[in-house]
Amino acid sequence: MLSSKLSCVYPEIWLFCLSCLALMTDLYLKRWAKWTTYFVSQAALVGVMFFAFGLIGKKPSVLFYNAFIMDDIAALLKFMIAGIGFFVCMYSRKFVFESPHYRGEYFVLCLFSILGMLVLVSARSFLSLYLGIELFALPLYALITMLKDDSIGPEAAMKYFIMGALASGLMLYGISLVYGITGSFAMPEIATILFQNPALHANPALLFGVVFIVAGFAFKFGAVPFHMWLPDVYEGSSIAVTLFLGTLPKLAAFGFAIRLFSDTFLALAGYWQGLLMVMAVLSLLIGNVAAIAQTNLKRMLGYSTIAHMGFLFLGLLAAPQQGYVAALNYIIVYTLMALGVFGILTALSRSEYEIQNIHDLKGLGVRYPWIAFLLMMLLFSLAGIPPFAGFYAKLFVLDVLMKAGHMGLAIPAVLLTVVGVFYYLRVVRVMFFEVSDAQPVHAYRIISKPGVALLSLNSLAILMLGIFPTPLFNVCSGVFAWR
Amino acid sequence: MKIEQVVFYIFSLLAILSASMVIFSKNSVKSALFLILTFFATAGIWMLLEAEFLALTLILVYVGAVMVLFLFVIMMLDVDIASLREGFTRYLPFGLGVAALLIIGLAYAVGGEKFGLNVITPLSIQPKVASNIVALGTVLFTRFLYPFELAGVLLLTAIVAAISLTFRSRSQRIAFIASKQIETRKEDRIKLVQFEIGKKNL
Amino acid sequence: MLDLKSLALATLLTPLAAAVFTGVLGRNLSKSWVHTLCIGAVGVASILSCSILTSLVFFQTEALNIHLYTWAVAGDISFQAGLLIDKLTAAMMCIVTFISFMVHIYTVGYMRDDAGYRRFFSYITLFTFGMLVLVTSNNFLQLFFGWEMVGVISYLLIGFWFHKESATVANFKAFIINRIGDFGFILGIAAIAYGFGTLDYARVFSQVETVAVSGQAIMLFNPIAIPIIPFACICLFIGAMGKSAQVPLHVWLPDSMEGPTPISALIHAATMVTAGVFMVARLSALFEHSAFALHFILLIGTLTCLLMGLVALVQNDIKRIIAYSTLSQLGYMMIAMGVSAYPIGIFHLVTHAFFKALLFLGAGSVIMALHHEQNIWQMGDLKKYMPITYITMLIGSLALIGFPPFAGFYSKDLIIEAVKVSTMPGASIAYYIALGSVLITALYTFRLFFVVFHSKATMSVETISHLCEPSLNIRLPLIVLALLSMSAGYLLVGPLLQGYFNGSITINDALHPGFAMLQAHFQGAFAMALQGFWQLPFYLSMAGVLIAWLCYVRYPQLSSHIQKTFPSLNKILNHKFGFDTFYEKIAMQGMSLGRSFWQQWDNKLIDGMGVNGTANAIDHIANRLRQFQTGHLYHYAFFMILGFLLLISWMLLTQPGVK
Amino acid sequence: MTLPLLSLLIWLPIIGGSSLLLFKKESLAGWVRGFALLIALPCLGLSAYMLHAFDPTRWQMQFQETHTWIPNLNIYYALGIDGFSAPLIALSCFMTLLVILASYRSVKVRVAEYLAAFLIMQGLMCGVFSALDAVLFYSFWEAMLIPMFLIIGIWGGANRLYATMKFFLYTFLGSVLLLVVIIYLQILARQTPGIDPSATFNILTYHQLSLSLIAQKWVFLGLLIAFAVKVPMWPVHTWLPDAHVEAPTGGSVILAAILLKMGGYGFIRFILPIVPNASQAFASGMVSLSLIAIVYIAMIAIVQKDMKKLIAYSSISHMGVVTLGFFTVFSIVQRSGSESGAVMSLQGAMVQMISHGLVSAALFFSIGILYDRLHTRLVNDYGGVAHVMPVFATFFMLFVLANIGMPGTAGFVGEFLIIVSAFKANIWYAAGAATILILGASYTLWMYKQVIFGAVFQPRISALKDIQGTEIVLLLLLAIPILTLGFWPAPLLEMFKASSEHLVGQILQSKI
Amino acid sequence: MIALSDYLTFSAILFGLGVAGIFMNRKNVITLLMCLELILLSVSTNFIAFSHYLHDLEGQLFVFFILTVAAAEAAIGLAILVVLFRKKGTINVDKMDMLKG
Repeated sequence: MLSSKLSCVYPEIWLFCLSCLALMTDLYLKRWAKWTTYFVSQAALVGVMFFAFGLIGKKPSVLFYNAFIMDDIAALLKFMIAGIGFFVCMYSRKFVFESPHYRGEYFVLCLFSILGMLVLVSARSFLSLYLGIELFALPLYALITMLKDDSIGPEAAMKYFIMGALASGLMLYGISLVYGITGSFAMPEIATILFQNPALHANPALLFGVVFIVAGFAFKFGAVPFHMWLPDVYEGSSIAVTLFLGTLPKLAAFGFAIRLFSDTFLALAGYWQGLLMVMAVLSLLIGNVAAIAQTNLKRMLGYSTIAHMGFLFLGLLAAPQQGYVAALNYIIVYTLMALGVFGILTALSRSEYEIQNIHDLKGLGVRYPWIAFLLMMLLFSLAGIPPFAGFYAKLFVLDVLMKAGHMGLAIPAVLLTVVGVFYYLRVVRVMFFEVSDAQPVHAYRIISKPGVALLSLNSLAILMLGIFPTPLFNVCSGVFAWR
Repeated sequence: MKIEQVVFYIFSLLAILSASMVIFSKNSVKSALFLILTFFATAGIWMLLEAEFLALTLILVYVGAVMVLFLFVIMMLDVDIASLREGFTRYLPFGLGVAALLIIGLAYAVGGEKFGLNVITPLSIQPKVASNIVALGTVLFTRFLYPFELAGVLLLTAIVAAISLTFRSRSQRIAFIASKQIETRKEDRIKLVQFEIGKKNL
Repeated sequence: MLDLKSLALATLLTPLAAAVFTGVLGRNLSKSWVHTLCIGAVGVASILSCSILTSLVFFQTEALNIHLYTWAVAGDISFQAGLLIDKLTAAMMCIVTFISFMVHIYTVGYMRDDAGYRRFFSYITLFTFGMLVLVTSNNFLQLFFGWEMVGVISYLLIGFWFHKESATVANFKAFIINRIGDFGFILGIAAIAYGFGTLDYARVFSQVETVAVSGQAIMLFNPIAIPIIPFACICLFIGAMGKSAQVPLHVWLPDSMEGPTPISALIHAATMVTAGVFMVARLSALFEHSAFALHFILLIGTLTCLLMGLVALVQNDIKRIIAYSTLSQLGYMMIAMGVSAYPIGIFHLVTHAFFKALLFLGAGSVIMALHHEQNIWQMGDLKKYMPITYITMLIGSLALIGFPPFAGFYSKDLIIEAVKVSTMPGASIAYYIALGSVLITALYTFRLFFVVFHSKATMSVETISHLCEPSLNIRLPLIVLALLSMSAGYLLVGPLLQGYFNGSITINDALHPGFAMLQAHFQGAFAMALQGFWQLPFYLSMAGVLIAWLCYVRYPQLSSHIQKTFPSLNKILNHKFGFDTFYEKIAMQGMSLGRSFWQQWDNKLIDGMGVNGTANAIDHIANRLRQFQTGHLYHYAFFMILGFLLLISWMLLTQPGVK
Repeated sequence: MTLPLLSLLIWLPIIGGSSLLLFKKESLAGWVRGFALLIALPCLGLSAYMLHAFDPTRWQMQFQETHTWIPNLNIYYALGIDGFSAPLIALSCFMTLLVILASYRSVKVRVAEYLAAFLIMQGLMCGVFSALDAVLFYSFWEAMLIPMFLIIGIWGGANRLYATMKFFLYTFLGSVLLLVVIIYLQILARQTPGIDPSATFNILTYHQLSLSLIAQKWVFLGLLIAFAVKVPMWPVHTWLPDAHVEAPTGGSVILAAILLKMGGYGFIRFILPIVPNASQAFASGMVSLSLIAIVYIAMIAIVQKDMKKLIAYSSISHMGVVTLGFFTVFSIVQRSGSESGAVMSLQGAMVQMISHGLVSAALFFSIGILYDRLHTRLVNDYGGVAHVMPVFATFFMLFVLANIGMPGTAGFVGEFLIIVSAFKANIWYAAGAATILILGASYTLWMYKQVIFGAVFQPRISALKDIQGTEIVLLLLLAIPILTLGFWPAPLLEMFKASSEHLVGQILQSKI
Repeated sequence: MIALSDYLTFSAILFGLGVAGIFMNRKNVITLLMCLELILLSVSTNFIAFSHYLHDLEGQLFVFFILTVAAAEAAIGLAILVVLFRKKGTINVDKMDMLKG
């Protein structure tokens, strides 16, 4: 029995062991260090995918005295995180290797961060949740500083660090208050106590606690008003790190959300739904509008992320069960889109000249029509235009939202989507319509054939998920079926 | 007024005052020292709460290690303190107002109405079955095994991260390599060129 | 003998086939092929028309009313294309095809050297087809088809010399003014469809009593409603005003003289412009039920008759004078319609077709001889050089002024008589105006005639040296038409007054006894001509001729003296009563209104403030939002805490349960 | 197993068009054109077969196809056409073929992408006209913006960046509310007893929903914005002139011929049958907007200097007649008490859509032919073209006449029917609509006069070559249906009859 | 007897000071790091107080981990600070505004 229960932790154990191995190989295999570290890392992620895939559809099992749970949502998210992580490493490999500031710890830190995400998504108590968050955040602080020679990287890292620490401080304060009221920081116990004692709900300390925790959670998603770090960090990081930052943490944060709202505070739905509502509307508004004024591509995508997180919140707040399904579908699709977009940008960038500004894509449509075409599909998908997956993800969210009677939220949401379309179109415009004339456009990296194939796979997946959205949706609803 | 209360008020007042000094002091070294004082005072309060192990850890680990690290960095970086002296006066009232609002809000939430003595009291005499350290240790290595392992990984991560950030490889360092100095030959340093007369060599 | 349907179809399709054939393949055919083909086709059509007329008149064939095919079925109305061949139609077909035939022949000479020779033939043959469609229609829709078709061809022909700016302006103007008429016409058709549920003549006429009695009305403004029949009649007549160039929609006709002269003769004198008259006669059953509409027609007709005659007095362009004369004569026809003497109106239409075509063709001959000089003051004393033209023009002019027993005499005299005996209120005024117009007609006709043919020659010697009679194919139509101008009235007045149009034109004798009275008083064509010499119109016209002789032959300085004596009158006449200015002003106003719609409303308000304004506002907000992102950590933290406080207060506000 | 005709019409061009993208070498352009024709021709054949096999006496949806698509939300891949949509599909296929033909001369760069965009768009257009599922409809509806956006943006004129963004955002803004309405109606359908719970996203299900007046009004406004922008109605028309002016010829043609018709189609497929009471309540307002469009826009057209802009404004004006036809039905029935007038009005509006599709396309092609030669669209840069391009001038004359509603051309039929039926509602409606006779003639003939007539002053005009080869075929292909429809519109009207009668029946039934 | 609320209020004030320190300090990044320590200290105090009054040892356990994490955070924070100083030559908060907008 133990072995079968232990198998639930295989992904984490495997990942940790191989990260240590990667650390070692980097240290001792001088000449082959780069490649071995890379392959060990990829092996680690493939292993996690393998183990996590095997765990999908199993009965949920709880380990380590309520500190760890492996259920379908955790397994799926782990599978996705590892899979996306795999692609992230592939996309960024060349860029990272060519960087003069490359250090062997790069992949190791990535793996540690992913380990933190895995811990986070299967946290069963606030303690493991907190440790997971810190484990996934700390390497990121370091990664942002890496691969850069300028002072922007450390600045971004410092901002992220201070803000992140502040956010986790807030969250900890909230956890302490919740602990004080319920006497526990194990999620199921808190949930039970809250369900059994409705009188507790009126306690202002509990309310403060919930708001503090939600603030910490919102920070991870970058929802307004806890969003200010996000554009800066996207811009300040090296493009490879932005690729990492723009994709994986969203999935992990979604696990956080499910643990928080579904597993712990379901009884307080009335509280946090209101909070999410405010944050969702503000995120949509500020994310979409502020993105318009950007000239820096990464920064613009940062703001667009904020807007997307607003849309995700609409799904989360709509209704406990179907809302989560729609939100999960949304976050998976979003992550795939972001992976594609940042992946293409990473693949095109060279260490001496990164793609930074929208302007840098000028004439891409002429020089790399296929890549530009893929990027265009992704951007249209991000904008929520059928037949791409982004639209159907939005459709599901809107459907749930309106079924829950939030017509007043749906209308501003779609109207702000129109605002959002503007800046995505602007990129398409630059790529295809603004013919590059005398102005020298920097030399893009020539993407290798397998690279193109991967990117195509990624982008066409978005198209296919749009034309056939049902399978993914079924997976998402299957994950929540047992609840 | 019982002695406990006197101790509590003294320590808490000390902690709050020194914490304010941490913020308002314009000299980083002083700030660090005030922070140490805050730690000491808080450790006292923790003692009152019968968390002896943690109080000691706070002093040993924090004051002994972390704060030393802080001071070390401050000294090492050789920051131009004068330039940092200018105050933060313009928006001070506004900022203070918001901070006060936050504190008042929190104080309201955790105030006497919900957490006063009439609501909740500690056991006056704790049965000292085991010491605080034993109790903590027992739980830590059984029920909290998983977090404990995670904490280990976390520290490893922190080490790896911190080193990889601050570590400068040899090529980046400015240092003598004696063996190379010795091994060097004059051909490596001086190149002899034949000038041809009557031609423009430049 | 072929049956009527086949004959009618053959009449229609022969010109169409020829026109399409020459139009499509014209460039590959030689000139002689083209004109042989077209003249042949129109000649055949002309003969067929005559045979239709013959079969109707002499063989007493039943009038034909058939459907050819269903154009469309919409709602409960079925729109069909069909043929209605009765005596009215047959008469019109004969006139159209015959005049067209003459003009075709004339064209061979007149357009000999024109680059657009083939195109011209294709157009006028197609025009013949269009006119035939118009007259043979058995429903309103097809009438409108023909109506618009001849309009388009008229447009194309006015602008035939499209390299001339004036020609393209003129045809544009003609089209637009006609469209104003069509605006009324189509509303009239809509009213008919509304009131009768069909557009078929026969079915409309059979229901007309019922509808008139039913009191169905069209609500204009809430209390004001107009019964359907008057409304429809007025609207349809507005269409007729456009096509028949009645005041105030007449302004296009003088300008249309920019087209080649043959088409001025064919389209803008003999056939197309009389379509309005034809329509009123065709729909007499309808108009008879609306005294109001008839009054309106009488009023418009009278105004046109008088005003346009006056304007003709001061024109200097030979074609324009004739054009204004046409306007005035159209006014006469409308007067006849207004007093319910439809057959007389049609009679004048027929005679007018002959002599006016003659006058135009004669004028064309003069113009050609003078190398496209149209100013009458640049002519003079042409009788010496162009005797045949001179004589035919004289015959035409005499016919025009109603000199007995020329064709114009019979028709015009009958019109004046009809107005005289009309019992309609206001008819007496119309009568006097019609009489006065006789004088004016004679005056301007002979002014033209004397100046061109009798006054001192003012041309250059070189021009004079080239002056000669035109070729045979120009002379031939002139002679034929001159003969007809002399004899047509005499020949036709008898059958006309003996009930030729019974069955195709409806007159309510009880209400409008005028025509019946004329019929009763008719004693034969010869007697009528003799009586003509003893009647007021004859003296008036003679007075006109005399004045013209005095002013332009005997004392040439007299006219300028008169002009100086009455400067304001002269000014008004020279400004053609200001109609053109009026339309120009409206056009200018419309343009500036359109410009302000475009620039002020569309560009500034909707686009500028609405669309781009929103975009700019969002952009502005975006830039303001950017400023919040200062890049300073303390601001970030501050906003974070502020946001936290906001969330807390939001919770406290929305969750009242929390204490 | 019957032939999935509609699916073929949708997917054949989409897949074919996408595969064109594989041949991007400029040297392959000839092959690519041939291949594109090879795709477009069977599509036209299929649509002709569809028209042939279509039973115009039935109002029910025909050639229905239903497959599960997103079962969780009851979204189906449901296709079907009735009398309204069948001719529009045929028109789409026809126009795409013409655009491909026209590209032989006018497009020289990125040929494969150009043709691919149009072929893909053809499939999407057929999808819009045949979708019975609201989400499917919306997907096609929105997806079509993408190729159009690229067409204007890549092959467009100097100011294309502004125009294409404006086009996209304008229409996108309109249609997002459509999405909200679709979802709202779907939720309502779920709550309504007696409605097939598996067809809640079906448009035909929406037709059966009963709604309170206030709900109807909101739904109406939501839908109105979507469709009014597309039509476009005053005052949300300002995107059209810009888009038309900047688009390449093919883009303008598709824009005018098909895209605008989608707005009109939306009115009859969504607004009228779903919210008849609200439509009735707003009918006079809609009629006013239509009349404003007819008069106001026509007056703007009069002062245009740019041919394309002029025709663009003319399109708006003519589409005003269409919306007038849609919204007079209520007062026609009220006034005359019979439904036949309303049926005529709807038939007229539909015919006007088809005929305007043909005529405006023909005009844009003609302007494109001029533009290909002189690279200017300004009226003043031309003059006397008839001297050097007589064949072209003849065709252009025909199209101009069709545009001003000359009897015997397609342009007349719709306007005539609508004026006649509007008369039954209110004399002023008819009078307002009839002003298009005067104003339309003014601007169109003015343009013709300036461009075609006059003397030749510029040497570059005397150097013009007359149309030949594909251009003649192209214009001939347009002239034939325009004339045929003018002289014999009965079959087309027959096509709309049953559906119009059914629609009138639907909208007269109160849904409250 | 000292009420639980007294402890909590004490830690709330400490927390408020820590937070205020972050957004009021405009000069020195090191002070920010110290403020973070203050916040964590206050949270720890909260946990210990609750733990004491709830007779539940787990609160103290949590503090144990907080202290661990705080040490790790401090290490990384200071490392970033060092890098920042190397690249930028200053640790002035005001100067950290390259990224904005």
